[in-house]
This record gives sequence, structure tokens and C-alpha cells, in this order.
Amino acid sequence: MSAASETVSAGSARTARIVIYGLLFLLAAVYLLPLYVMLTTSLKSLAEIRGGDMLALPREPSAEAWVKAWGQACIGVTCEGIKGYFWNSIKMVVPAVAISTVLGALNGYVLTKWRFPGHKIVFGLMLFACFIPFQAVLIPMARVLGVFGLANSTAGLVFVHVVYGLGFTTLFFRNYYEAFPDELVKAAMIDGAGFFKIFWRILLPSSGPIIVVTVIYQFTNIWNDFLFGVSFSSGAESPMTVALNNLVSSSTGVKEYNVDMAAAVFAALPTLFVYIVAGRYFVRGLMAGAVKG
Amino acid sequence: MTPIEPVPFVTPERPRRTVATRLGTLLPKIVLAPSFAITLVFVYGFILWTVYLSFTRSRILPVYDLVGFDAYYRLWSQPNWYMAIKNLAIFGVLYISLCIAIGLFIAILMDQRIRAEGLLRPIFLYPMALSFVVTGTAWKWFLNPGLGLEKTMQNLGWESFKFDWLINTDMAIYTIVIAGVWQASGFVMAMFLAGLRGIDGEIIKAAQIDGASNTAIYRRIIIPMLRPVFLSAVIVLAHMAIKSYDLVIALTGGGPGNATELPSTFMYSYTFTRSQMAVGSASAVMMLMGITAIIVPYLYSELREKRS
Amino acid sequence: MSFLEIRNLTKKIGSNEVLKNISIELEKGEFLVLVGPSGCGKSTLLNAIAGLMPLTSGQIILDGQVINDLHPSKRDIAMVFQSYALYPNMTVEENIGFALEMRGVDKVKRKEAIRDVAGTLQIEHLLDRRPSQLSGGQRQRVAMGRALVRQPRVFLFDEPLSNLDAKLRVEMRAEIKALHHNTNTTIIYVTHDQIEAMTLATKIVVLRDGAIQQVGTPHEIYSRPANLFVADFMGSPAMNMLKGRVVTVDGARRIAIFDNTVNVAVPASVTVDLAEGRDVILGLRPEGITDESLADPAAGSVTRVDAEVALVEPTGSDTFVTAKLQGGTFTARVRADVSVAPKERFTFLFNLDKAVVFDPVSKQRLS
Amino acid sequence: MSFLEIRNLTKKIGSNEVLKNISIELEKGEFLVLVGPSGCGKSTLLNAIAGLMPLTSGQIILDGQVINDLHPSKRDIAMVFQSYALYPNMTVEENIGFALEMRGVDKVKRKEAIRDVAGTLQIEHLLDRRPSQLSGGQRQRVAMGRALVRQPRVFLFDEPLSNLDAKLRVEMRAEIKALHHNTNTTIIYVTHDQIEAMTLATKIVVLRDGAIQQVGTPHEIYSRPANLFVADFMGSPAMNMLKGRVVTVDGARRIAIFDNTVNVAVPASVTVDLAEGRDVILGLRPEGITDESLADPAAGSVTRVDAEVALVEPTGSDTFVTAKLQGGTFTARVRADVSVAPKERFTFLFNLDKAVVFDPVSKQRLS
Amino acid sequence: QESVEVLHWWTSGGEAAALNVLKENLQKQGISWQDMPVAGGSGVQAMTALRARVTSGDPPTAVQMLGFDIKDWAEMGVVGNLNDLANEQGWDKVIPAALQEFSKYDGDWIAAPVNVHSTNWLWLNKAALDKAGGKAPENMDELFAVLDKFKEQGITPLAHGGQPWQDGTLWEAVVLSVGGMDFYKKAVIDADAEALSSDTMRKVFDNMSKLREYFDPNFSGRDWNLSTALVIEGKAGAQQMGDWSKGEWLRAEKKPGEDFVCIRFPGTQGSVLFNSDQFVMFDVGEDKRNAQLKMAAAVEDPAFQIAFNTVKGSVPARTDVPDTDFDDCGKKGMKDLAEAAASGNLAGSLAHGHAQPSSVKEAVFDVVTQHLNGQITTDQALERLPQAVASAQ
Ligand SMILES: Nc1ncnc2c1ncn2[C@@H]1O[C@H](COP(=O)(O)OP(=O)(O)OP(=O)(O)O)[C@@H](O)[C@H]1O
Ligand SMILES: Nc1ncnc2c1ncn2[C@@H]1O[C@H](COP(=O)(O)OP(=O)(O)OP(=O)(O)O)[C@@H](O)[C@H]1O
Ligand SMILES: [Mg+2]
Ligand SMILES: [Mg+2]
Repeated sequence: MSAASETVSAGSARTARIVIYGLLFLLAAVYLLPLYVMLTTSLKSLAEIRGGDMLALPREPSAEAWVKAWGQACIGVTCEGIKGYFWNSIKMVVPAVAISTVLGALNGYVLTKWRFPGHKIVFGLMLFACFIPFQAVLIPMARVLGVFGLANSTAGLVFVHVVYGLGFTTLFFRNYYEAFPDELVKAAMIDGAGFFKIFWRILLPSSGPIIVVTVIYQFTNIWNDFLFGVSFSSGAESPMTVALNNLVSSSTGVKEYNVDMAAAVFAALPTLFVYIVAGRYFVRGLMAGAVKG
Repeated sequence: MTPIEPVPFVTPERPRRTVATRLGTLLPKIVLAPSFAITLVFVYGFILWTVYLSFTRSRILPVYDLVGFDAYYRLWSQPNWYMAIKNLAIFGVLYISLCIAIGLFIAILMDQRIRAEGLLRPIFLYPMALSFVVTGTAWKWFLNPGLGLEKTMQNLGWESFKFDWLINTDMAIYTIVIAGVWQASGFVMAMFLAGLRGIDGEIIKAAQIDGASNTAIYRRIIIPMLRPVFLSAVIVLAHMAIKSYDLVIALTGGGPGNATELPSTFMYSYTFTRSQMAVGSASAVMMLMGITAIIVPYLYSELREKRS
Repeated sequence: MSFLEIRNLTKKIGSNEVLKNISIELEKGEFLVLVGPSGCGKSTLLNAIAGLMPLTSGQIILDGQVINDLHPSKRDIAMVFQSYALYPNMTVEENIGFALEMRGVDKVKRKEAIRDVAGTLQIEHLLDRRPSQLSGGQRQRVAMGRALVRQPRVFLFDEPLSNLDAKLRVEMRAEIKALHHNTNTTIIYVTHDQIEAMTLATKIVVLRDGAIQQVGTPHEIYSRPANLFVADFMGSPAMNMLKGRVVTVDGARRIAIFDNTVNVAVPASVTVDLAEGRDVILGLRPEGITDESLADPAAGSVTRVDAEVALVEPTGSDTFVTAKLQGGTFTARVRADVSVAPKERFTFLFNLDKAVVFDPVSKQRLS
Repeated sequence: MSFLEIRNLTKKIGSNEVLKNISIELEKGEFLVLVGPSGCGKSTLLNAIAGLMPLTSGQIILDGQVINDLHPSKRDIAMVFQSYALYPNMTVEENIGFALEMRGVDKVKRKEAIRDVAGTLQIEHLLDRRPSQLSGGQRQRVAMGRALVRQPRVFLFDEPLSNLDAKLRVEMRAEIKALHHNTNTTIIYVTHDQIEAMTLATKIVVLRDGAIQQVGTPHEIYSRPANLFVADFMGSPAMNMLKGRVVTVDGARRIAIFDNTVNVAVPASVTVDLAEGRDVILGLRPEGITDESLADPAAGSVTRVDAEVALVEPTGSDTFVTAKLQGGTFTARVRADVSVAPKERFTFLFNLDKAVVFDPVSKQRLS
Repeated sequence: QESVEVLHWWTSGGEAAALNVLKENLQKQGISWQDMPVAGGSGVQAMTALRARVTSGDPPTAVQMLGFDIKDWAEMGVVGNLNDLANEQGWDKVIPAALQEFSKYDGDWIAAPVNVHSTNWLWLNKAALDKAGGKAPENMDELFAVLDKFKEQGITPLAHGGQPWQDGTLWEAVVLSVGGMDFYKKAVIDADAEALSSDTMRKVFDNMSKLREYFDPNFSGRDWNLSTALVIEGKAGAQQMGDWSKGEWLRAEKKPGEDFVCIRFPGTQGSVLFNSDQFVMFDVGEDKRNAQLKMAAAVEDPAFQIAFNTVKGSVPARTDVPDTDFDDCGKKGMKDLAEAAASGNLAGSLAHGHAQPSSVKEAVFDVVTQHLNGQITTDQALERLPQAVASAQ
């Protein structure tokens, strides 16, 4: 057999690169459109929004809407903008993410390194829990929160998010720890470490990638949740999404689209930040376990 | 090497199991127990509760008198419910397949040693970070013929350009697909990218040496090797499709007419706005049965495979 | 009573009996090597001794105490894993010190002990690195250090050298030998490598499918394998197994091989009576078949055999020659500079002093 | 002109020069083995030949044609990867047939070719399985089959046996040897294993840090290493390196070793003039130092040395004895059943015929 | 400190400002106001939140609610009792009976009505109307004639937002216009199956189809206030909408009679379809009861009634409030209401929950919306309407 003498010409390789980059940037532009619309609209005046082109750049950019959305816009009878609700969300998200992540990590640890008969069934049941539609649990959950005295409180919301986040966090950590060498646990046992010591000193410090994935996933889901927020909190206690909804979907009155959009961007900032900063680790973390590829 | 003092060695009096060792073996279960108990009560307990409610005549609030299958008769006599199921079929199939196709396509492009990867990755991922409470308005504008794409194109001089799916009863469900794909395809891209990065480079080299062209390598080797990722992606997307609610409410509110009703919006509206809680519960039960039909075989195969 | 005694140990995983009624006794200071093919249960046995998995039945008695139900952390046993199992998030220093820390040894003493061990293993300059920044050999030494720092009652090594390249392996082997020599601790060591087993052990246990095949000194195992499996498993190239039959020549019992074309004296080690006409298998290691110049001048019973050379494999230090004769092939070891080529005839010297005889049915050695 | 010629090949990765000015010539049907320590550039060189990475400079000429810019798929070269690189989504049959399919061979012919190869490798019964359902040894054979089915111009093997256990390794080695013998194809083979290198190669190239140290037949490499590195790298246990000085005794040039306590004849291979007083290093492999019974009767120049035994390592087939003498240690290979114990004195026979001499400064062999 | 927690969906500027009057009034009495706004979908989310609160055993003090929802909740036995206060202040006399229907359950006062909206209004851009002849249409045919003229002017004739409740609002106005009050009562209030599939109803649906042709293409899903804006800006000629629409005009600094014209939906003169926002007082226990009663009293305070209703566009829930502070449209509304109440031509609005429970209401919306969007034909609509209503009951 003889090989055809064909050389890779530098020219065709370059065309291929150009096509790839072209496609990627075109797609990126499409993906960015909604964000672009939100940003430009938030910088326009109301008159310009009504009369102008949605895709046009603002003629006289102004940060007024931003200032108003943050500190002055009226939500119900209080006109202090969304900043208070922003902190509500933070107060809810941080403990909820932390607790569900820690519990998920512990569960994953037990389910992979301390197996007992029936561990698969336990895991299967916990995993299936990821798939239940949340609308179905609102009423009984309200009852339970009432009984526990957690109704209408941030603690209650944290509790709800932890409960319904457990399935996913357990899944993530289980898949990750599945690939974690058993020998390390055995070695630590022989070295004299106990159950928690092994977890704390050996597994947890090596769980960086999966913690990133879990935290990102939980953070976005909890931050963006509306249903639980509107059902289990009220008034000044409400998370960001509820306040945003009150701002943008009030049924009467002049719609201040620029303020709405500015508020929407504020509401999205933390999650955007998380994805931009941790995107690289997200893919890495997915590689490390969440996806079995 | 100077010997260090031998560490005092604890000798148990009896060779039988001590309380300490027994506690040691129980500890993992004790740690797992709260999570498991919570899941049992708050997921499975609530599912049972929902099943129970579906056999009552609950309307505005739960009542607990059993009346048999009344709610199910009502449910299956609702044209809305059929519409919801039909829409879910259209939406589910398109949403899952488009997300996977686009996600895979972008992932493959991104895998070509792209310099700007750090810049592009978050751009494709960010829609996942935004709730539809946030992006709904922007999307509504964008798809609205009077404000968005159609108008922009016409302003740009393409007078005959028409894009009115949002208000077209036959096409509105596809706008939901568009927005949904926009939101989730980046996440799927990340999953595929992770999968691609996990493929052993030597296998690709081997294929090159075997004489495969680049397209043949993708078609015959790489994409088939991503099978587990496909499976994970389908599961993740299927569950998002079934739970999709924000998307519909923000974009069309179920309209025009009931053209974009989905089981999730159906259930919500029957339970909470139409004061037909029993029918809502019945629809929830049907949804759960559908989910079970998809997920349980997956879980079963997934957990079985581990044995070998 | 022995220092470590394993009595009738059985371990089932599911319905699979991974260890079958294992009994081993070990004195203090002995170096026990476990060998056997992959999957025969070596790691399982180590894990059982370390307490990392529950037993199905049987007892493990250490220093007079039944330790079946003792938690691994209380057994005072150190283990070096095949994969090293270094804690990836800790520095070398922390890795080595971890066991001491868990036992509550104070910081100053710990540091001292770590320095000492690191000195012995010549890894002082690596103390601040993490495992990912070490080469395979360095990792191996750290894993060893982690065990050494503790001075446990028993060391367990699970194929600690299998990931190293040949050169480093030789070095590390010497270090382990020196360690054993200097500290006189009790060691149980798993390996695939025949040379390691032979050079390190004071006692070898050969396992197969969870059952003990033979227990003995390296010399016993090599020279007087209990059965065909052990004979075939130890040694590379493997022992030549020649089909033979007992014949009487000039009134003396001899063994006819190569389809009766050659007959050889019955090895001295065979003391049982061999009935005439009985089928046997004659085992002779490659180094028992040599060229003239390599033959052992002290050998008592030597037979010369002419055969056609099939394959010549020079390894540098020796040359292995595979030859064919009447429906049988055998491999001989000849001096490296002997000139021999395929298809030629060559005269081989069979040293029957070194031969062993097996029963072809029971597969046991006859002696 | 040679069949495969590599001319002044240089490869930089970043600022790191991974291959330095490599030139190799290979005739059709030769079996070239590349050896060298981990990270020396062996895989890189194979990849360069296969076209899997661009060169920094230099030329690769195959069958008279410069193939630098030819795509791997057009070079008609087959490669077996260290990790096997089987396509996990395809059955064994599809794996083996993939290359043919890519070349547009029709289905019937493909099937036939696959059957043939599978027959040779004894994997017919595995054709419907997937790689994940195979054992290591079976995978190795499939990887081989994938290369064999093609009858390419050159085979490249990257440590194809390194993942196998000792027994299987010996078997596979024989199969590769037979393959080369029967088909007379050109093979380039990377290995860590000295025995593999020695037994398979018609030509060995020793690499170190991307530079060629020596090219030669196995015998040349083993017996006449070009420098200290090659001498030390090939052979296990390693060659003994003894510090020596040229002296004149009774008018004859000799080499004094062990702090001048012993002097030995200058090996016959040293033809250069050694000035009196010159420092040299005398290299002698363990099998060149023996007990009385193992000594080569044909040896020309033998010196007896009495030394104290430090360590005895019986490997079964031989015993390695390490002994100390006046600020130097050496390892000897003695007959397995010689009785020798540490601390005793023992008489060793140094066979100077096999010795080589190196310059301690340039580290090159003197000859 | 005593406090009231108020669940409502009046989150936009004007309404919230009006509520502030109530809040400040209460604060003067030492009662703090915990705001619990839940916007969106005319109270859909709010009702979800309310369910959660009630189920958890911690209901808010007062909840903004409409019509039949009040009855539903009262039936659950979770609401409070305002009888003492009502008797003391004589609510029976000043609050119209039609409202009391919803404010009372089993004869007990449970809610404090805030306002009365009426839904059968048509809002016209004065300039456009002048161009079209200037005469306000008085029946469906005249309406179509005017709409045709608007079309000739190149503007959208009828600004409509395609959301189910807006479709329903339009539909009930057409029902009233085509069939008159008796037919409305029979078909809508009594949900008479025959009436729902009668020829009159066929005419209603035919008229709906006809009206549909006067919409602009972007109507689907549009919020009502955006439609109003179209009329204000002169991009559209008219809008059928409840009186809350007036707030938009006022905020745009337009004057009734000068810039815009408010008329009863053609053919419904003399009849009023109403809905009334009420604050339902939940059973919150003794310690919070005092504050709750003070809030109820404050709601019925004429000053609040004026302040709130002038902003909201509605008319006061009490009949004894003077109309001096109201504009022309407001005055007209108050007069219409009084007359209709007297003549028996006052009926609850279906679209706003004052004619049927929400299950039936939504069932009707389903049919109306699907018909309006061309998903079903008129024949199908006539067939399906009685079925949907029956199965929802
Ligand atoms: N968790 C398990 N479930 C079922 N069988 C197991 C399990 N762990 C080990 N085995 C089986 O037990 C047997 C012994 O395994 P073990 O790991 O002890 O072998 P080994 O001798 O150490 O082999 P290697 O030399 O390959 O390390 C094997 O046949 C293995 O398949
Ligand atoms: N992508 C890379 N970037 C930088 N350096 C690299 C890269 N790939 C290989 N190298 C370096 O090139 C050198 C040669 O690598 P190569 O894989 O050829 O070694 P090798 O001889 O095959 O080693 P081994 O026996 O361990 O397989 C090594 O020092 C390695 O660190
Ligand atoms: Mg093992
Ligand atoms: Mg390599």
C-alpha cells in the first residue's frame, strides 16, 4: 500500500480556524442578546424605550434607573428599592448553600466509603427526590413550617432549600467520591483517624472541584427560586426574586422598563459573577465527577 | 533513627464488641439518617399526601374526605390537560434534542484549542445563571413582533421579515423552546466539554493513524464515546422540561389561548388559582408517574452497572 | 505461641469465597511474603489483618490477643498500599506525621520523629512538597516513611514497588531489606515479583484462588515446589515440565523423557517408590539445563541431551535457548557468549540433582 | 538509502528541547528498540514518526519520500499505544476493522482480514465483546490486532507490554518476536524492560534527555556500552563500577582497584594507550564476577579476589552477593546453591575479558 | 407595638401611594404596617402565598381579595368577624347590598370593602373619535362603524391585551351588550346551560370574532396598561377596560372630556358590572384583633375612600361619600352605580370573580380565550362552554 502524497496546506487550516472562530463569536452574540437588551434598556430613558429600537444603543446613557432600582423604586408601600431584598437573598442563600453542600458531602462520603447493605436503595430514593415538581409540595410544606414555627422566616426558606437541594448535592458528591481511592480512607483508618477526622482531613480538602460545581448549582437555583420565596416569606423578609416580581409585574401603573431592567440586572449580578469567575472550575468539576464521561 | 516512644495501646477487656466499636459502625448511618429521614418525609411523605388529596374533593384548601377517582375523571375530561400533555411532548422532544445538538456543537467548536475560551465559556453558561423572572421581560420583547426581532429586521430594511410565533397559537410553543434552549444549552455544552476533555488523547491519535479524517473521528469515535454524557444530559434536561414553569409564565403565561399550557402550569393553576386542588393533585400524580417511568429505569441501570 | 497467628480464616464477598480457610503462623521479626496470581486474595488477606474488612469466620491473634473486632486504628499495624495512598492535600511532612497526630503525639516530638524518618529515607528536602510534586520513587519512600514513623507491631506492604521502574525497584528492595534487618520488625509483604519474593522473604506463602498452596522458605518454594502450580508460578522463564514415565534400566529406576528417547536418573530428592510404568512429570528449571561450560562441577547426576535449537534469546547476562526434541520443548540457560543459533543442534546438560517429580493427576510433587 | 531515515530531528515543547538532533537510519525489516529513562523522549519520537505532532526541525524520510508534512492518516504507519487506546464504543471486531473501513476496504474483505488476524492472536471468541469486557492481556492483543490487520510500512509499539503481568509478558514477547520473524516488517518498539529490549531488537537506541547515547545491536549495547550512562542503564543488577588507576606491574600495564590492593589485567578490548597513573573506571557486570564453579573456563584473564560478604540475595536461579573491600562494594553472581553468608569471607573470580574501562571525566568508554 | 400585616397586589406607584394614606392613618394610631405585596397575574401569586400562610397557621391580618374568593375562604372558617365594628359604624346602611353579598358570610361581616370598580367601560381617544365623527357609539353596530373609521385613520381600532382575564372582561361586556342584563344574569350568574349555548350566545361569540379583527397583531399577552398607553398616544382608537384604566390617563396628564372619553360599553348603558376590592380580615387571635379592627375602621373612613378611589379610578364602596373630589368620569361612575343598584341592573363581573367561583371563571376564560385566538370555532365554543362550566362546578 502506498500513501497518497498529500500535504496539509497551511491555507486550508487557516480557513478552518476562521470558520470556527466566526461561528463561535456569532453564537456568543446570539447568547448575549437578552443581556444586551437588558443592559441597554436599563441605560435608556423611558421615552427612548417607548419610541426607539430595542436593539439600538442608548442615545443618552444614564445610570438613573440603576440608582432608582437600587435605592428608590417602590415595592408595595415602601420605596427603598431592592437593596434590602438583595441582602435578604444573601442571608438565605449563604446558609442554604452551605448546609446543603455539607450534608451532601457527608452523604456522598457515607454512601461511597462506608457502605452498608441497602446503600443503593437509599441513594436511589434520595436521587429520585430531585425530580419532584415543587408545586406539589407547597401546601404540606407550609403546614410543616407552621408546626415548626419556621413559617414566614428566612430560617424556614433555608430549611426548604436544604431539603430539596439534598438530592442533587448528594448525587454530585457521591459521583465524585466514587472515584476517590478507597485506599486513602483505609490508610487514614490505619493511621488512627475516625469517621469525621477522615472526612475532614482527607476527603474534604480534596473535594475542591466538586464543591465548586455543587456551590454554583445550588447558589443559582436557590438565588433564582421564586416559588418557595413567594410562598414561604413575606414583605420585607422576601428574597430578591419576589421583590423583583413585585417591581416588574405590577399590573397597574406606568411600567418603568429601565428601572425594571436595572433591577433585573442587579438580581442577576451574583449569579453572573459566580459563573464568570468560576466557569473554568465548573467545567473542571463536571469533568471530575458529576458527569461520567 | 531514634525510636519514638511506643504509643500506649488500648486493650479492650473483652474481645466482644464494645460500645465504642458498635457506635463506630453505626456512626455513618447516624450521619446519613437525618438526610434520609428528611427525604422520606418531605419527598415521599408529601407524594403520598398528594396522592391522597387527589382522591378527595379538595378545592381551595385541603379537605380529607375520600371521594374516589372523581378528580381523575375531571382531569381527563379537561381539554387543557390534553393540550398540556401534547405541548409537553412537543416541548420536551425539541428542547432536549436541540439543547443536546447545540450544546454538543458548541462544545466541539470550543474543544478546538480556542484561545478565547475563557471569554466565551461564561457567555454560553450565563443564561443558566439567570432566572426567567429576570430574563422573561427581555425575551418577551425580543420575540414580540411589534418590538423585537421582527421590528428590528424591518427597520433594517427587510420589510417582509416575519416572526410572530409568540402570538401565533400554533407556533407559540416553539418560542418557549427557543428561550428554553437558550437557557440550558450552555450548561449542556459544559457537560459535553467536560466529556470531551476527559477523552484519552491517545484514542484520537490511534484513530488518526487508522486513517480517519477529522469528521470521521468525531462521528465514529468521539461522539459515541460521549454516550454517558448524552444520558446524563437527557436526564437533566428531561427533568427541567417537566418542571418548566417560570419559562412559560414569564413568556406567554400559557397563552395565547392555552397554546403553551404545560403540565406544570396546569397543575399550578388548578391547585392555586382555580381552586381545584384535587384536580391539581391528580395532575401532579400523573406527572410523578411520568417522571417515574423515565427516571426509575435510568436509576436502575445506573446503580446496577456499578456492581461489575 | 506465635506472634501473629491466623486461624482458619475465611472471607466471603457475596457468594464468592475469596479466602478459604487460611491458617498462617508468624514469629516476631519474620518477613512473610505473599505471592499468587492476580485476584487470588492477597490484598484481601492484608486488609483482613489490618481490620479493614470484617471476617466471615476464623480468628486473627496478635501477640496473644484476638483482634478480630478491634478497630483498624487500634491494632497498631502499619500498612503501605500499592497505590501509596498518600493524602494528596497534605505535604510530605504532614503525611508522615498524620498517624502520630491522630495518636495525640505533641508537635515537637512529632517533628523530631518525622526528621528522623526522613533522614533514613533521604527525603528531608521533600518535606514541604505535596505528593503530586513527587516522582514515583519519592512517593514510594514517603509511603514507607508514613509506616516507619510509627514503629508498629506489624508492617503490611501491598505490592509497594510494582509501580516503579526496574532501577528504582532494585534500590528500594535493598532499602526494605535493610529496614527489616535493622529494626527486626514483623513484616507481611505482597508482591508479584519473583525476585522480590525470593530476596526479601524469610517465609513465603503461595496463594491461589484464596487457598494456600505452599508455605516455606524461599529456597523450599523454589527448589521443592509443593505442586505444579507453585513450580510454574515461581521462576521466569518457567520451570520446564517434561512428560516422563518410570522405566527400569539395568535394574535401576530411571525416568524416560522425550517419548522414551532419553532416560535420566531419578532425582535424589524423590524418596517415594515409583512403580514401573508410572506416568510422571519431571520438572527442571532452565538453569538446570545448561551448556557444558556452565554445568555445575559438583552435580551428582548429569545427562547430556542433543536437541535442535528453536529460539535463542540473549538477555545480555545469559542466553535462553529453547530447543525441541521429540514432541517436547524445553528452555535452557546457557552462558551469554556461547555461540548458538536456531536450527543448529546443541548439546545440553540436564542436571538431575535439581529436578523435581510431580504426579500428573494429583499435580503434587512426589518426594 | 535506508528505508526509514530520521535526519537531525529536533522537537521543542515550549522552551524545552525534548528531542535533540536525533538521526537514525533503519533498514527494511529491522526491529529497532528505543530505551531510556522515563521522560527521555521515547514517546515523543514515536509520535513524531507517526505524524502526531509537528517537528521543530529535521526530516523524516520513509521509503525515499519526505513525510514531514504528511497527515498521520496518510503515512501508512501502524501504532500500538501504551494505553492500548482501543475505541471503547466499538466491539473488538469493529476496532480491528476500523482502519480498513477508513481506507474503504469492502465489507467482505474486511471480515476476512479480521478473521485472519484474530486467528493469529487467538482472539476469535472475543470479536463481539467490547474493550471494557476484556482483561489486560486480551486488550493488548486487540491493540496489536488493530495494527497487524493493516500490513503497514512501519509498526510503532509504545511500551505495549508494560501493563501485563510477568507471565503474560513472556508469552506476548514471544508472539511479537514471531510476528517480526514471519512477516519481516519494520518495527520500532519502546520499552523500559531490559529483557524485552535485548531479546527483541536487531538494533537498540539508547536515549537520555532527548539525545542519543548509543546505537547498536543488543550485544554491543550490553557488552560495549558507549558510556557510563548506557552501562548503568542496561542490566539488572547494574554493572559494577570500580574506581581504578593505571599502574605498571612487572612492566605490564595493569589497573589497580580497591585502593590499589588488587590489580587486574587491562581488558583485551581496551586498545588505547593508558598512561600510567591515569584514573579510570573499571566496569564489570555481576555475571563477570562469580564463584569458582561458575567461572568461564574459556576466560583469558581471571583475577581472584577475597572479600567480605555484605549481603546475600538468592533469587532462586542465582544468588547475588554484595561484598565490600577497601572502600568499594561490588555485586557478584554466584551459583544458587553455593553456600555463602554475610560477614564471611569469600573468593570471587573477576573475569576481566568482560570488563570495560571508562574515563571518569568524559564518562566515555575507552577502547 | 400593635401591627397589621396586609397582603395585597397593589404594588405600582399610584396604588401604593394611596395605600400609604391608610398606612399613615394607622401609624398615627400607633399601629405599624407590615407590607406584604405580592404582585403578578391579578393576585394569582398572592393567593398562593395566602394558602401557604393559612396552612402554616399564621395568616396575615388583612388580605386584598375579590368576590367569590372571599366566600371560598370564609367557607374554610379561617376569617375573622367584624360585626361589632360594623354595627357601631352602621355599615349595613352605607354599603350597597350587592357588595355586602361578598363582605358578609352567614350574616357576619368578614371584610371591609375598599372600592367598587365597574368593568363595562369603553375608553376612547378624543382626537380620534372627533375625526371619526365625534359621536359616541351606543350599540354594537355603531361600535363597529366607529372602529371601521379608526381603521381608515391608520390606527389600531381597538387596543386589547390578550390575557385570559382581559379576554373575559371584553366577553362579559359583549354578553351584556348583546343579551342585556337578564341574559347576563341567566347565562353568567346562574350559569344556565341553555343560555350558555343559546343563539344569543352565538351572537356574542360572532361579535367577539368580529372585534378580534380590530386588534393589532401584537395584542397577545400584552398587559392592559400598555394597551391603554396605545390609546393615550393616539396609536389606537379605543379600549374596553374597567375603570382602573382611568388612572393611566390621569397619570399621563390627560383630562376626561378633553383628551379622552369614557363611556359605558356600547349597548350596556344603564347597567353596571362591578367588582369590589375588599380587605378580608383573617382570624388572627385576640392580641392582634384590636389593630385589625382599627384597620377595618380606617378602610371605611371616608377620607381614605376618597383618597384611594380618586387615584385608582374606582368609586367609593360607601354610598355616603360626596363626589366633589372626583372628576367627570368618577362622578359618572358614582351616578351609574347608584342608578343601577336602584334599578336592579347591577351585577357582579365574571372576569373579576364576582359572578362565579374562580374554577368556573377560569373554565369560561379557557373557552373564550381559545375562541378569540382561533383555536376553536364558534360552534365548538357553544358546545364546550356549558360543559366546561359544568365540570368546574
Ligand atoms: N468488593 C468486592 N466484591 C466482589 N468481589 C471482590 C471484591 N473485592 C475483591 N473481590 C474479589 O476477591 C478476589 C481477591 O481480590 P484481591 O484484591 O484480594 O486480589 P489480589 O490477590 O490482591 O489481586 P492483585 O494481585 O490483582 O492485587 C478477586 O477475585 C476479586 O474479584
Ligand atoms: N505537552 C507537553 N508539554 C511540555 N512538556 C512535555 C509535553 N509532553 C511531553 N513533555 C516532556 O517531554 C519529555 C519527553 O516526554 P515523553 O512522553 O516522550 O517521555 P517518554 O520517554 O515516553 O517517557 P515514559 O517512559 O515515561 O513514557 C518529558 O520530559 C516531558 O516532560
Ligand atoms: Mg491486590
Ligand atoms: Mg512514553
